[in-house]
Amino acid sequence: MQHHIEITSEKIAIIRLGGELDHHAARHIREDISQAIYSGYVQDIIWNLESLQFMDSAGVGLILGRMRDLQVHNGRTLIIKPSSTMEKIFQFSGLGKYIWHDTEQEAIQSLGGILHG
Amino acid sequence: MQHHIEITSEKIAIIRLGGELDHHAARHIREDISQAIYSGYVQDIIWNLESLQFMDSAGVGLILGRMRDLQVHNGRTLIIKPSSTMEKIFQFSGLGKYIWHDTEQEAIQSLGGILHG
Amino acid sequence: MDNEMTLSFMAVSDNEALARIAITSFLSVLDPTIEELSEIKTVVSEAVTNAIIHGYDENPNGIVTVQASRHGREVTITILDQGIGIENVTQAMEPLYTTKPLLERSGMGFTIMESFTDQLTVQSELGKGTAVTFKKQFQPVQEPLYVR
Amino acid sequence: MDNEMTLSFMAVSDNEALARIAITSFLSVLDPTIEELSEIKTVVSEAVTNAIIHGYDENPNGIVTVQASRHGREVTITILDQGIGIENVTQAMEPLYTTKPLLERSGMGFTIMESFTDQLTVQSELGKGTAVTFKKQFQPVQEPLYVR
Ligand SMILES: Nc1ncnc2c1ncn2[C@@H]1O[C@H](COP(=O)(O)OP(=O)(O)O)[C@@H](O)[C@H]1O
Ligand SMILES: Nc1ncnc2c1ncn2[C@@H]1O[C@H](COP(=O)(O)OP(=O)(O)O)[C@@H](O)[C@H]1O
Repeated sequence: MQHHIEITSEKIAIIRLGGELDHHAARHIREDISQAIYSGYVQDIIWNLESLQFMDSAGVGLILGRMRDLQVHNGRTLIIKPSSTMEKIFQFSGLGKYIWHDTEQEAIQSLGGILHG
Repeated sequence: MQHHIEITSEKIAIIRLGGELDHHAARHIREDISQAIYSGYVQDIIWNLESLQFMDSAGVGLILGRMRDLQVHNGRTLIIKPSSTMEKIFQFSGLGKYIWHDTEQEAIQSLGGILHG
Repeated sequence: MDNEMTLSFMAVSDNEALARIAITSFLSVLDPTIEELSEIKTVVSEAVTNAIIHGYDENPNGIVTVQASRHGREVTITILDQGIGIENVTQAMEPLYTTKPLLERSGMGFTIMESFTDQLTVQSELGKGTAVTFKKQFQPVQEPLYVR
Repeated sequence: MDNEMTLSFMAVSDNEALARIAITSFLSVLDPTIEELSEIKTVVSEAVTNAIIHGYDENPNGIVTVQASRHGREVTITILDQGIGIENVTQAMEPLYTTKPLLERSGMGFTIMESFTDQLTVQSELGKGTAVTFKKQFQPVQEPLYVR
């Protein structure tokens, strides 16, 4: 699977996931993302799932785990563009309230960040 | 798999194959193609394999079978744009000499047809 | 039975994708909706992952088996392991219950499997292994002309 | 053994695609070239088709089995049936030899299997069935710095 992390000057990490996010893949990307958070450059996270082909409960574990990482500095989490199956999975898991039906830029704005471009 | 048959005014059938051509698929398209030949509207065949993702020896059987159908009126066969694996399969099977490294239009021209467009 | 397949593989996490892809191909003749397909892939992925990480604790010598059969538009899939088994199935099936929080398991596997299938059965015996079976009826491709 | 899978299915021609797709997924960790992958898919397709149409005469109750194992970059694949078997394997392997010309078989299956693999073994017994085993060494993804 592919992941791409972009960090704005307001310490918002935009994590774009692509491919298939299962237990196998989650294990491989967890470290990368945690490191960015612990390095102190990240305050909030926007998960952009637009290019994600598949996700099972490993995705829930990955996002919950990073919410825990963010807790130390009260960081916020937004999930944008999940497929309808992914949305159901998030609903079951109590993550439904973090889903925003918005573009990346609107999500950045709602976190108080500044638009790029 | 997909197939699309276009017949020019010079009775050249251009057969464009897409998807995966195995024994399962060959069985399904054989009838359609044979019918066009026996209806008398087809003299020569150009097999355009550009969009074919996969082919095994069922493709050899399909093309040899239609060459037999064409024999009654000395019809000719050209094969264009096979992948390199397909090209090897045709070479093994003695069909290498029917492969033309040409566009559809050049193949039509070489059979004495008139260019469209 | 219209079609039947059995796929077995070593308990390595690469094979989670193999299981999903085999099921996708097995179901393709039904022309499922994107939603139906992604739900069933999720279910298979949950059960296969559980067999690998819970059943065998990722010991690659463990063998996971996926059996699928299709009768018309009804599909039955069983995922089997001969791993450690589950002591208390009722508890295991509770939302958020997990014995591997350190692996960042969410405890949502069984909840997802139940929600995305028509029927789910879990048979397990400590030290013997676990079998998870589910059934799913796929919707007809064309809507009937008159519905009532 | 780094990975191992066994896939069994009914002798219906839809399953030719299933066998190819499972092998493709099984090999994906090797990052094969397009050429290597399409050749191995062709070989699997030939052997599976033969099991279905020659071994079982398309009787769907026949079961075809595909076994694959990987050790480093060496892959061994066996395709098995418990069908009619082959009386004379040497003759069957001759180019253009086919017992089903009416199905438009070209008789090129075994020639393709031999050409696209490093090693091919055919074991068959009349009335018992046929096992076709082949080995293939996949090329390293990166060329070694010093070759000599
Ligand atoms: N195949 C299995 N073998 C042994 N234990 C299992 C198996 N499947 C599930 N379990 C047990 O059931 C619990 C709940 O499973 P599940 O709801 O899928 O959540 P998760 O996989 O996130 O832990 C697991 O934590 C594990 O203790
Ligand atoms: N699994 C099998 N069971 C029984 N006979 C087989 C099997 N595989 C091959 N054969 C025999 O060997 C012949 C040659 O096979 P092959 O070279 O693949 O050509 P083709 O499939 O086009 O006939 C077949 O026509 C058949 O008689």
